[in-house]
Amino acid sequence: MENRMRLEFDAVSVNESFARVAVSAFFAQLNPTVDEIEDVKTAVSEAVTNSIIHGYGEKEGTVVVTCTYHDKDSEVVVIDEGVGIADIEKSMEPFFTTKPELERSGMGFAFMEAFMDEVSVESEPLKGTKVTMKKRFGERKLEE
Amino acid sequence: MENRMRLEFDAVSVNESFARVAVSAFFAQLNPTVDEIEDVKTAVSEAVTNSIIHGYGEKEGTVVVTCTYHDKDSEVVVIDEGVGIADIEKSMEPFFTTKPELERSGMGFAFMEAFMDEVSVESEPLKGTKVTMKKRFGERKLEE
Amino acid sequence: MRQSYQCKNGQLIVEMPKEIDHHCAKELREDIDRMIEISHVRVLVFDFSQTEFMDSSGIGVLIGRCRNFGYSGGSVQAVHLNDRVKKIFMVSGLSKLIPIGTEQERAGGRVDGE
Amino acid sequence: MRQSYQCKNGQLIVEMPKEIDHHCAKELREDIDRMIEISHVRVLVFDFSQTEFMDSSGIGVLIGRCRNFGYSGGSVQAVHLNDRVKKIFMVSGLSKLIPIGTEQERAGGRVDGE
Ligand SMILES: Nc1ncnc2c1ncn2[C@@H]1O[C@H](COP(=O)(O)OP(=O)(O)O)[C@@H](O)[C@H]1O
Ligand SMILES: Nc1ncnc2c1ncn2[C@@H]1O[C@H](COP(=O)(O)OP(=O)(O)O)[C@@H](O)[C@H]1O
Repeated sequence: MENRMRLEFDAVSVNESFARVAVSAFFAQLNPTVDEIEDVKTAVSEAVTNSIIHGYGEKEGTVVVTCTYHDKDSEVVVIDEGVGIADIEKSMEPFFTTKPELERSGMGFAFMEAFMDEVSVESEPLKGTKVTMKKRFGERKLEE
Repeated sequence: MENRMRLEFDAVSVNESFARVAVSAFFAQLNPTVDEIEDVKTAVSEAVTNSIIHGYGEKEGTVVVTCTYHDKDSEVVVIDEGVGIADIEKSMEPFFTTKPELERSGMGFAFMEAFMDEVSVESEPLKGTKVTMKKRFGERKLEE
Repeated sequence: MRQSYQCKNGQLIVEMPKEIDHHCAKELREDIDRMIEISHVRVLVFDFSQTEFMDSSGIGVLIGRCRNFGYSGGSVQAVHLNDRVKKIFMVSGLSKLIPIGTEQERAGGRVDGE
Repeated sequence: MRQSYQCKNGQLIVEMPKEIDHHCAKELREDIDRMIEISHVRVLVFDFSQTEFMDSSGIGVLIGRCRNFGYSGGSVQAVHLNDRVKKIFMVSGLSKLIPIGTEQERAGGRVDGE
């Protein structure tokens, strides 16, 4: 089974929870475990929050989230057209943050990596950032 | 307060319930009553189902749902690029359906009109259909 | 999502799904018709105790079953509707076609209203 | 969404929100700091019994409070974590910084672990 959806919304913090719910409602079609769906929610929350805080610096902008699945293989892509990241490798180090004044923990990318199977980041300064995350949901018995 | 989102998904029936959840998660930001949110869910379900069944004839296609609000005024637009409607007025009559063989009740537009404050339909044969629905959520006390 | 059916005293009680929309309509329709065919009942009861959502696709399923079942002289009822499903019954006029079981009948477990 | 606070025996118990993310982080941070300032407590307890979701923004809030509160010689604890929040504590290493109250302490209503 295959399916896809694309979600576009204003880069405002109230939409962080909306994005989580929409993405988890979509992947609910795969009959995931609670833990699997919470993993995806957390990862989506990290990427969307980053676009809002870092990408757009809490100014106006649009965040795009696309979700697709093919059988049990899911993919989530989060895109912004914000400031971009100059040094992707450094930004992905745990505890690295450019906004300590906002009490950011620098754990965002670490969480995405911990909760998804694969995370890749493409970014260009002043162009924006694209985070691609993959997760394979476990095979489960069909509910009766 | 203002906000907007745009949702695009494959025209398959499994996405009907996904669309309902996504739309209601978005408008949950307005702190609506359960009844208000159920009204919107029903109306969205009708319009999305119509795009899938009638617009695309259960064949491939993409449905677009946009939601916006400005304070308590919400708007939902459902768009398909399907077969379109030749006689909009007739199609909006209660019990009118072109798919009686699918046991359609012909109540879809009647439900949209019953549950939303305003419904308008634009359509062109072979181009597609755009349904615009508005609802003003009641003023409620903030939860403590 | 398979439906649950209960057949006793000439009544077929169909437990309706959590969400009744176009997505589940076809399977639901076929399932109910198959059960009616094999169970030779004269009273058909739709039990909505699990149902949280229903749109006009559900109306289509109900009207269709009523029509078929009515032909063969059977009677139809709906029980355990929450407020939302009740509203859908009212707005659609379905409540004129299918009597809604009362609290008393529910409490007593009797749903055929006779 | 306002937080609930309880102050007794030198302990400040902060009831954490249902969802802890960037959206609520600023207000949560300011609220907790204000309460710490006015209540002169030496033990700070984060109560997660209502919390269903927390991401790394929540980690930032907790680390920040620990740091500030630690300076003034106070101790910090977390109680009533569901499995998800516990996982977040483990994965982030937060569990090394903030001791998690045990079942026994929860049952006895004692959360300061002394
Ligand atoms: N979408 C983005 N746009 C621009 N910069 C980003 C984006 N996402 C992450 N970054 C950069 O990477 C750093 C590390 O991100 P992350 O690990 O999520 O931690 P945090 O959000 O706590 O800073 C951020 O501080 C920021 O400099
Ligand atoms: N998106 C659409 N594209 C094409 N035709 C449509 C669309 N929506 C509605 N229609 C037409 O309008 C008729 C009435 O729609 P509706 O009131 O929803 O009832 P039903 O879906 O039960 O047929 C449909 O049978 C169809 O012919």
